[in-house]
Amino acid sequence: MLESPDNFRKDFPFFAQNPDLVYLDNSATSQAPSCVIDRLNRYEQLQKASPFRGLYPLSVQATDDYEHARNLVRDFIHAGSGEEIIFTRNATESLNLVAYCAGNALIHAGDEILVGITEHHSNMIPWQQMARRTGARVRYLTCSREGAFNPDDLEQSLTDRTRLVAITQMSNVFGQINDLRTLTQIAHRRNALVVADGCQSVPHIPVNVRELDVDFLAFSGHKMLGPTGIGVLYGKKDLLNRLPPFLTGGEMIEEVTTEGATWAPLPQKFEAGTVNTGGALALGEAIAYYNRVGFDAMMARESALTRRLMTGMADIPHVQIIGSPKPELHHGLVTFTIDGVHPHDVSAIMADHGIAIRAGHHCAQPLHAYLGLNATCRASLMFYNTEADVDAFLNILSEIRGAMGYAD
Amino acid sequence: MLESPDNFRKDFPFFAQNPDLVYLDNSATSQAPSCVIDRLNRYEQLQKASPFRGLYPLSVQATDDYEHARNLVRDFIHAGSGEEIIFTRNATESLNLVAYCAGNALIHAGDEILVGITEHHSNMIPWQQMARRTGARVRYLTCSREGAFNPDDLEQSLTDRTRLVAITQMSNVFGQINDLRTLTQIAHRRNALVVADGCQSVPHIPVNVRELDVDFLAFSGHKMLGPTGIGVLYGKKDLLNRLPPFLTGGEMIEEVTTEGATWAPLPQKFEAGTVNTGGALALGEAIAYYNRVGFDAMMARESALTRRLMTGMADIPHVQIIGSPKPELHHGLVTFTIDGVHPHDVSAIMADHGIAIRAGHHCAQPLHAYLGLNATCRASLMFYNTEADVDAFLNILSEIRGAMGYAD
Amino acid sequence: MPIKPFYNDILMDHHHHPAHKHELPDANLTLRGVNPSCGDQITLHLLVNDAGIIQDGSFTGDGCAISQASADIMLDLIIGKDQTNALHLCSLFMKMIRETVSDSELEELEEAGALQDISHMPARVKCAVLGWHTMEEAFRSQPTIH
Amino acid sequence: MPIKPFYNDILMDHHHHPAHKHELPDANLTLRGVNPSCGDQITLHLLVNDAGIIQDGSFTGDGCAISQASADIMLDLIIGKDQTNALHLCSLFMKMIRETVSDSELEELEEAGALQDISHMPARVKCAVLGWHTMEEAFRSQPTIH
Ligand SMILES: Cc1ncc(COP(=O)(O)O)c(C=O)c1O
Ligand SMILES: Cc1ncc(COP(=O)(O)O)c(C=O)c1O
Repeated sequence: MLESPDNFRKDFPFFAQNPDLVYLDNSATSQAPSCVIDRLNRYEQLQKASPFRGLYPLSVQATDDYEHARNLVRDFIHAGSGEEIIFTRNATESLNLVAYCAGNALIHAGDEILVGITEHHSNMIPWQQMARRTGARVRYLTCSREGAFNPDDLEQSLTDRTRLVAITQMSNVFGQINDLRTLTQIAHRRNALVVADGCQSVPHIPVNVRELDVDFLAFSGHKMLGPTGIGVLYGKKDLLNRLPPFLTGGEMIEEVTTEGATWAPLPQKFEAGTVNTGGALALGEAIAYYNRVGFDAMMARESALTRRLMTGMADIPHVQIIGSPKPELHHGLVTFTIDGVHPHDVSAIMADHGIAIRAGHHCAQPLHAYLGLNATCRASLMFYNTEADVDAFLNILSEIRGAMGYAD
Repeated sequence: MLESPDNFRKDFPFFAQNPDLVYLDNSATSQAPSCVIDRLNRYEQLQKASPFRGLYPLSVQATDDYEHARNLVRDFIHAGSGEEIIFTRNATESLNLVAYCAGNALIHAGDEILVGITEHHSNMIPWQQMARRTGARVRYLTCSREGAFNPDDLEQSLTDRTRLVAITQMSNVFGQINDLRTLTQIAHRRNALVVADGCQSVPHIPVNVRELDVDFLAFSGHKMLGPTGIGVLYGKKDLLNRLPPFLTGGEMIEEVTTEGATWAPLPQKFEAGTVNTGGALALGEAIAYYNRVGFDAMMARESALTRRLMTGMADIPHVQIIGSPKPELHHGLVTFTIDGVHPHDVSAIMADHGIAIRAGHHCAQPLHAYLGLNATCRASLMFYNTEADVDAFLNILSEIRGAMGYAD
Repeated sequence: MPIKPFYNDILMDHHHHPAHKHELPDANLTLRGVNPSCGDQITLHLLVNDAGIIQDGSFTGDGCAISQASADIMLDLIIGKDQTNALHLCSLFMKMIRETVSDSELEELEEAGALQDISHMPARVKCAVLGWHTMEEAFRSQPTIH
Repeated sequence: MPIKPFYNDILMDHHHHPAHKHELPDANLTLRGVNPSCGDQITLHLLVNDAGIIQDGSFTGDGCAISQASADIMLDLIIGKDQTNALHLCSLFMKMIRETVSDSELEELEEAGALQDISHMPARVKCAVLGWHTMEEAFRSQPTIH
């Protein structure tokens, strides 16, 4: 079913509410369709009860609904079991969970952790901190100027001490999809685990964790049509079982005495305290929306829009694209600079004309340093954007040097 | 302004939606008024943008609204500064944050942590785990059978090695308010920090952290008219500044290189990744609702209902109240057993008649062991409950032994 | 107006007069099971001979009417049977609770059929299966008895 | 249709032709300031004599038009003044950005008044104050210069 963009947009009250806004900051956070909000509401307003512990119907219902949402996530990324799906607050927490727990169980002094130079701070600082706690060492895997990882580079960067590779499936600066399957095969051959950051990929392409064979995958609900406050950690069951728990307290126990505690089985072991039921149910509904529309239709829209965007940008003098010049490698995410104009000024001028883009280091400061850049601009699309959005952006983009006092 | 209960109830669509339900599990989670849901909706559906990083108006607005919510929390508990208010996922995370971070910075091998025997698992297991990591030792502060802590007992339990006392302001089994101010004075005289669990107190009584002088206070939004997925950690500024960060990644940094990172100032230092803006705004609105209705009116309702409840219970044979027999010491929370009937059966029979109460160990298994109980029932009220709710509960309560085959 | 008895006669009877709730000093297979959602716990004591026949059995611990009655009924059923047979009954019981069973299967379960309704009370499923699950685990953890 | 210049002439001029953006080898007070929301950074170099007079100053680093122009304008203002005077101007500037200033105060700020509109652009406040804040910190961290 190929829906027209108008059909998509009517599902998102955001656009009717903000008719003069051109929202091109989707990589930061996406908008939510009304079905997602309705689900959030229905639980928080009409069906609120704590799951797991109550014996009354409303609590049983909350438990069932929560586990149903977990199963929707499981199927969306093709995990083998709901036990492999942990609800967290956001991808940052998911990655910290692995870094804190692996730091006791899997990584020891002298071990090496290989981190992509492309990584978002949330998939870099947790490893730096973990290395500090354990006496392990962080090394970096560099990429080409276009953002690609060379499998041979990985091969050569892995040593007998490398225990873990932390790498993104899609960089939030380049928009390029890494061939995680190949990279994971190489890492596994050398007995290194792979922690993948799916924040930017999961919202835009079908992801199959069993095919990729990654050991962990983290992503955030708010970037994939869900509300703020809910994220996911996928982990292979045997690995999650080997990890100690992260947060401890209510709901994640089997038995507690003054001496210590034993833990509940997966996935509860990693979900301490009252869970974000509303967030999980809403994320489940976001996935149901993805399933209804289908990635085919969404990706067709995103690639048409990306092509229009990048073709237009190529025609504007003094605009420099970061990463590949090929639209099909960008998945709606285009990072750029304008000669002589600081990204902050670009984004302020855009904002002044109702266009929301991002400027700064996009939480990837080491990548910017590696590229010799201090800051960049980023426009990021989603299937619900329109040709008019792209054209409005291009129109202002072509005026920016002028607005900053340049003659050409 | 003393509103009638009908006035309260019309603010809560939950009750119109569930006309046959008597909801007496408010200590587990409370219902949310429509203004809270509206605020959540408005952000998630119409104003969604990531705070902090965007230069466009919607992002600036989200930042302002998020900080406004923080200030509402600050004023609600009378903290000195917004820098002392950290938004977390729930109280469990708040307590884990302190336990993880203090475990590096403030507590060392050989130190002692004194934990109330009354504590919820979320204010007990994190300390057991931290003790394991650091080589510190957990000891317990016992209470009377009515749930009261004796200041002399605290005095005697503190040693020169005690660095921290973890104690609840209101037990979720006894409903009694501990005199935290006195206990904190004693602990501070011996140079021990106080981590208070405010989960049950903050929703029911005015709390002033500066008067209590506790060093940390944790509580959850979902128990105080807010949605699931948002919690709070209050910490004294100088202590929070001395702690290392907990979760690391986006938004909580000053500068990042491949070598390491420096941290943003408070409170951002402790809020890694995209924040739960919707949850924070909704919690802010819940507090605004508290402020509009006022604790005087709420507490008057709760104490009238508690009196009716406990007077009725005292008249039913074979019902045993846990804790004080005095209604004024229960703050709407009454834990009980029925001779010869297991709490699970009590709660199942209640559920069968549309009454939602809790049965089990209420995440306080060590307290139950200390009291020689395996499980108990708990009915918990909020100002929006009615006399009819209480009477329906009492009516079924008096029938339970009969339904379980007892002649009397 | 008094409310009607909450459980059927068979459950009430086993709950109030459990035949097998006692210690079993000569047990050679003992396992503790807990229901983490409420902290209820049961310890199952079995005396299994070299041929794998359950010669005697009992349970101790604390739990609701359903978990206690279910354990008592189970022991009625399995004492005198061999391990294989007991595990077969256990899988039938799980099937009855989680899905449905045929009439002939229901007949095999004898009094345990009194727990059929539990499939409509999802919150109580863990109670009903606690004893059975513990037996399963006990046999799995120690497949050969000496 | 071309859009109009985004910043006023004074800002544009200082942005495109900063008088003080260069190294200052004989500086005796140097501090780096960062704007964590975008990673922009400025390093302020000052030469302060024993009497506390700022004899010379410059800045290096990378930042948006506002942060760069603001730093350049600040240096125009404070070079030749003493520390106390510079801090006074700094507090006036912060007041202008965060609240309002009187006409006479605005006059004291000379060209820095061109940044008055920033108070309506909350996202840019950190840019506008970066240089000023760095100067404040520099003086605070090293109150006496040798
Ligand atoms: C006293 C007490 N402390 C801590 C908690 C944990 O709160 P949460 O589950 O929201 O993290 C609760 C509620 O479950 C509680 O009642
Ligand atoms: C690639 C990547 N990784 C991690 C994150 C962190 O996600 P969150 O802030 O939702 O935890 C983001 C988004 O900010 C991202 O783009």
